[in-house]
Amino acid sequence: MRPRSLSRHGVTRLSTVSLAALAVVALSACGARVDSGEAAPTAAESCVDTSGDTVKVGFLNSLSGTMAISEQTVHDSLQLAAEEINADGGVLGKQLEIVSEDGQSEPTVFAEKAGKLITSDCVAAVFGGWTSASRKAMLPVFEAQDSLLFYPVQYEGLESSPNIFYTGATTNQQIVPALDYLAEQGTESLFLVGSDYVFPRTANKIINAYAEAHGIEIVGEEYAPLGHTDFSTIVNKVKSADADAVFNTLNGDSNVAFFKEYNNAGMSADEMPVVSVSIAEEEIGGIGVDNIEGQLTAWNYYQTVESPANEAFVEAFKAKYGEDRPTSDPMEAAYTSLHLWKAMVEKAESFAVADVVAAADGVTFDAPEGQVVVNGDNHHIAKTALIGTIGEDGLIHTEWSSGEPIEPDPYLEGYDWADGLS
Amino acid sequence: MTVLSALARPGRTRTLAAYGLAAALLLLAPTVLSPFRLDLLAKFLCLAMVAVGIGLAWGRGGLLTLGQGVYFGLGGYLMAMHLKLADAGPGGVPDFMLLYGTGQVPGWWEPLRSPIAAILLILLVPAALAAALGWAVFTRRVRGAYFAILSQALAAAFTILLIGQQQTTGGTNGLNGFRAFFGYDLADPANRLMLYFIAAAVLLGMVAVAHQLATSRFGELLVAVRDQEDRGRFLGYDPALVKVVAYVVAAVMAAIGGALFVPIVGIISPADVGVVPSIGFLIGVAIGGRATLLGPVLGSIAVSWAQTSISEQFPSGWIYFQGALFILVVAFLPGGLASVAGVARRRRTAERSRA
Amino acid sequence: MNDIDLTAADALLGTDTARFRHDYLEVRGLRVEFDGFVAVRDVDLTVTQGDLRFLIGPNGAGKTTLIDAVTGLVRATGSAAFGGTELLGRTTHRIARAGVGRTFQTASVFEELTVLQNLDIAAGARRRPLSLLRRRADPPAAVDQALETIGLTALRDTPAGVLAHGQKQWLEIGMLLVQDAHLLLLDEPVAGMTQAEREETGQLLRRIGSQRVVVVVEHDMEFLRSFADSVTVMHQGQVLAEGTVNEVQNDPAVVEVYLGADAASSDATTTGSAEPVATEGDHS
Amino acid sequence: MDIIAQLFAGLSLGSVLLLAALGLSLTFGQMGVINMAHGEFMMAGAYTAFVVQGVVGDAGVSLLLALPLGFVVGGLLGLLLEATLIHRMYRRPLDTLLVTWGVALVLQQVARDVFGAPNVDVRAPAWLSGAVEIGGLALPRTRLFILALAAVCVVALALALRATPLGRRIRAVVQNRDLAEASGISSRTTDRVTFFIGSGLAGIAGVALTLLGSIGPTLGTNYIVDAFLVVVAGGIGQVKGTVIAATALGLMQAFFEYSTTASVAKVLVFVAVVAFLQLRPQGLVSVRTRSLA
Repeated sequence: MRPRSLSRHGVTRLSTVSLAALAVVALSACGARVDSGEAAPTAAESCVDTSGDTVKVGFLNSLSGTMAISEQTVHDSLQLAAEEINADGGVLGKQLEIVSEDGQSEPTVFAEKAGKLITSDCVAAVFGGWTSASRKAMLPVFEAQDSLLFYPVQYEGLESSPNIFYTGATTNQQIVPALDYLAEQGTESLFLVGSDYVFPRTANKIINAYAEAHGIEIVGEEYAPLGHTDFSTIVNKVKSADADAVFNTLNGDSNVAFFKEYNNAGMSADEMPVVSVSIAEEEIGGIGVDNIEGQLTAWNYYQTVESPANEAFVEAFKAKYGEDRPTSDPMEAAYTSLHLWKAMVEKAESFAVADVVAAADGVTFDAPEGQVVVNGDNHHIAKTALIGTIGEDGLIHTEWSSGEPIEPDPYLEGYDWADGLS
Repeated sequence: MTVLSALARPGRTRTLAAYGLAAALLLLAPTVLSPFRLDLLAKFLCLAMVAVGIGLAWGRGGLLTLGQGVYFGLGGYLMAMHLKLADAGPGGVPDFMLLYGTGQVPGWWEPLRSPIAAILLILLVPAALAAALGWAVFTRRVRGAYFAILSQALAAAFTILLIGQQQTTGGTNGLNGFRAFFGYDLADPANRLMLYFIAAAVLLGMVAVAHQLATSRFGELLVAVRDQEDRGRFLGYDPALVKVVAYVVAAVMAAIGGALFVPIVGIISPADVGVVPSIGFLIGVAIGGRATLLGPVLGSIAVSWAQTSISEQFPSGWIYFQGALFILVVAFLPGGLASVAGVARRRRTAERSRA
Repeated sequence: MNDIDLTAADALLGTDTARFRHDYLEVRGLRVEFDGFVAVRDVDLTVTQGDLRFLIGPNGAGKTTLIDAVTGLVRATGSAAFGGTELLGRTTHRIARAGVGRTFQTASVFEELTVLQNLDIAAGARRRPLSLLRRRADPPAAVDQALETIGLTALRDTPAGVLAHGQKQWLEIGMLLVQDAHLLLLDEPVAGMTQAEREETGQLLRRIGSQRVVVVVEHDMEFLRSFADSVTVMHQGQVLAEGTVNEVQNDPAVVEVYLGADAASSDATTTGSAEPVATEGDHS
Repeated sequence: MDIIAQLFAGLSLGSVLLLAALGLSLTFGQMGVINMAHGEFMMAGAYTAFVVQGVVGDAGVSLLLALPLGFVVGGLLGLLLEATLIHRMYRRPLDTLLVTWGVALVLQQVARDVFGAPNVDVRAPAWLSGAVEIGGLALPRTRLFILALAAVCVVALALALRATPLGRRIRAVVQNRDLAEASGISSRTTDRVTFFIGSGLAGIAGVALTLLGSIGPTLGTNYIVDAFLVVVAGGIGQVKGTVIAATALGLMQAFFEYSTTASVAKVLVFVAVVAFLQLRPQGLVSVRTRSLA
């Protein structure tokens, strides 16, 4: 070839040709349109292989990035549950084979890895997710592929996907009982502090509606960007608002800065208690017991819960991961989720998603938090609400209990004051 | 064309061959990859589009932009907003607004109902922002590290804004759960294949545009202004204008990448557009060879692939790997892997001419 | 070593009789201040076409600052007009488009681009934006003439960065020629050159000076004696004396403040451009 | 009353930013680019405080010990970075930015692997708990301590730069590397000492931050963008610029946050810095040079 022919327009010409070729291919590859009435081919048939001695399940937690702090603990308790189940003969006689993926604390990665677990690894179910964003990102993937996700963290409600089981609390099992408790204690005014994202904003919307109906005054509502580290202004506002209590939906590192500032500004649990819904046992060490002792939390499980199931769980966990490792609500919910899936599969006598979902209603498990029951309509589970006080031992001690499991109500349909919230 | 000037550009034949090879590989990829892997490749192609723009702005123009996530995000969010509105149907309200918002579509969303307006806005909004910001900083001769830090702060501010406007932007959740792409069902494998081909064609088109810009007089001017800004000024050029053009082109390429990322990946969230992903865009460019034509594309795809496969094996391994890549490649191989090939080639040529 | 080609220079410069003696640089009351320190004060200077003007003075006299002010690099008050156009207050690239070109103490060329590309860019500031998006077909005639003039035709496809020191300075002068600058401000153009190169450069400058307005900042007294038509001496930011080489050399004030230090400053020139690139007024 | 409280909050935030940015501006001036690993040097300082407290036990003694030790740890990390990577790259400032980003990533992961992903706690000494009441205004003692610490660091740094021969050499390099080199000043020793001091200051900042916030692998990233903005707005080469910029940014954030929200305040501060750079592209205090680079 002479250099000339390659010289001036060679690249341009070739690129035109290749672009045209690709454009033709792209158009010829067109599939169904949503508005044409053609039926889109349904999602690929499930590739889950149940012919052998094992069945694959996926664990999808953030093992790197900012959420690794929390999600690693969930991952650990899932591993524990899998080991127990395998030691106990597996599920329907098949040993669990764990495929573990890292969500990297990014919703996009969660969506991608969920797709990988379902379509490449062909897992029978996936366990994991923490942030609302990660769950929202995975939801369409599970619905499109008609697969199952077990999500183990308390969240903001307003959701009930046929392909997700929610084993953490929805709002009427955590936030509403916490408000009931505060109202019982004679709280007349509240200050709301939260991180600037979905859960706190939705929670505070609910709290505002509740407060209005119950004559509680909301004297302030402040949001800090995720990762915010300077709380002097917000604490100044809290202090001068002089509320009866503070409702705290801050997330992660911000809690440390908030409580240090709160204490240093001379405020205490006696003066203005803080009710937190995102601080569990494993975060207390990082905040410093001195800074948070006596403050309140709302969950459905504490390491100090007294039950034979919990004693066994805590003992097994410490034996596997070390004496210094506490157990917490999300860890318990994750542990429970794997056992619940096993119970559903065994009730259905099938690993197929449709069979498992059909069998889910009424499945129970004697969980560390007490017996839990799956609600087949909304895929949540009935849980007992517990208000706890943080003790000087760094653990949380139950102060108040709803007494019996609360039926899940993710859309708060059973509460008059919540009309028009969603 | 004289023999002499042909010799001056020995890269031409190779460029052409590489381009043809890349096109052929992209065309054949669907025959060997599973649908899941093909979707991943399509996603990598979208990220590579950002890299093409960075190659031009940074490699050629010396503009170290640590905020390309902003333009990627603008393109992505505008596309996502359109898809959300289209899914909701005429006059409909996107699902997340019903859950978290007022249940009303805000006025500034409305123009995006029209597919044509959406495409225009995807191109124009990032271009306008880049032009305004570029003009403001470059005419004041803000450059080097100052520009890098400002662009990074822009990315930080952009994510804070996105997260804070949950009712209208989806907050940290971002926007996802799209059913259709301009009427085509996103669940249909044939349509996903179509999206892949669109991404491949757009990327090849961008590479051709970048090639034309880099080899044109503008490309020479860009290098000139990068190395000796004042000399350019004393020759009567306005360096700010030259830089703004490069910055705008890079921004538009990033925006197109973002816009295609949305239907392919099915989600866009603040975590895809902030400070960290913005710097992440640079690593592939640095590894492939920032000043070369195909280097940024290949580097970007390779890094994306490495991220996916390494993190599948060792979660924390990826962070060490990424950190090590930044350190080793940038410190010891500033020309990227392309410069290794270049050195080897020069050595071969030298041997041949000696023989 | 390639040589300067004066015939090509003539072709490039042309003999624009219409302009003859009409172009001149006129500086009036120029003053430059850095944070309270006055680097240049009350400078008046008139340079006409055909008068190859040398600007001398000890380090810190304000010579380079004066050029910086005229080319818009530093802010100044007063007036500096070229061909009837006021330059002060304009941006640098607009001053350049008004026909003002300059060189720097250290040769400032685009090192990654070839010699040809350097000259092509210099020739192109007035190109229409769209034409920039095309690849260069054949370089303009002026570029070929400039290549001949500065003796770099054979090296036209060599990256400028690998040129010898003297060649870079020639390339810079060539760029001013294709830029079609009518006022050339040259900052130490022969620093670091061999004796033979200086001689050739001097001849070229003399040829350019006959068709353009040229101001040369130079320390080398021998070079100055050989080629200067007239000399302006600066000292502490002010014009100390002005006239022919002889007049200036015999000016008692100059002898006192400047030529007394002649020995020291010609030492400096032999080591290249030793004048630091720092602020003249930086006493911090 | 509220205004005074906010004034204090702003000054206090300013002092935190100043501690984070002081060393950064020194290394920025010296190498011409921002060290992205500076935040991780702060993290190293914070973990130093954690380790020291684990060994010593008493919160007061360990804090006072951790300050100099944090300085040394941060400084040594900086020295190592300079000696292995930065010194090859003084002519490629923008590349340095990317290399130090890589270093930051690695250091974060190292911290995660060594100390675990969860945050750790450093107890504040009893004499720093609670607040000082002045006319109905409660000033947290930790905040007062950090204000004082920042002031001490600034004065010490300014004195060292002004009064010692080494300090004068550092200033020369920071203000104009080329000129300093031409005058034979820039020896490897000067570079190393500059980097040691700048990174050491990050270590001190890290120790101080244990009094305010979380101590975890990502501690540095929470502060680094703000610290960058301070340095960019303050300009290179003089402590004065950094002090003024840090105070101004702290006050702006506090007052914007009080009248709007924390998120909006952050965005407004960014807009203010961009607008400010329109007026002074080289920052608040810049040493004018005739250099063309």
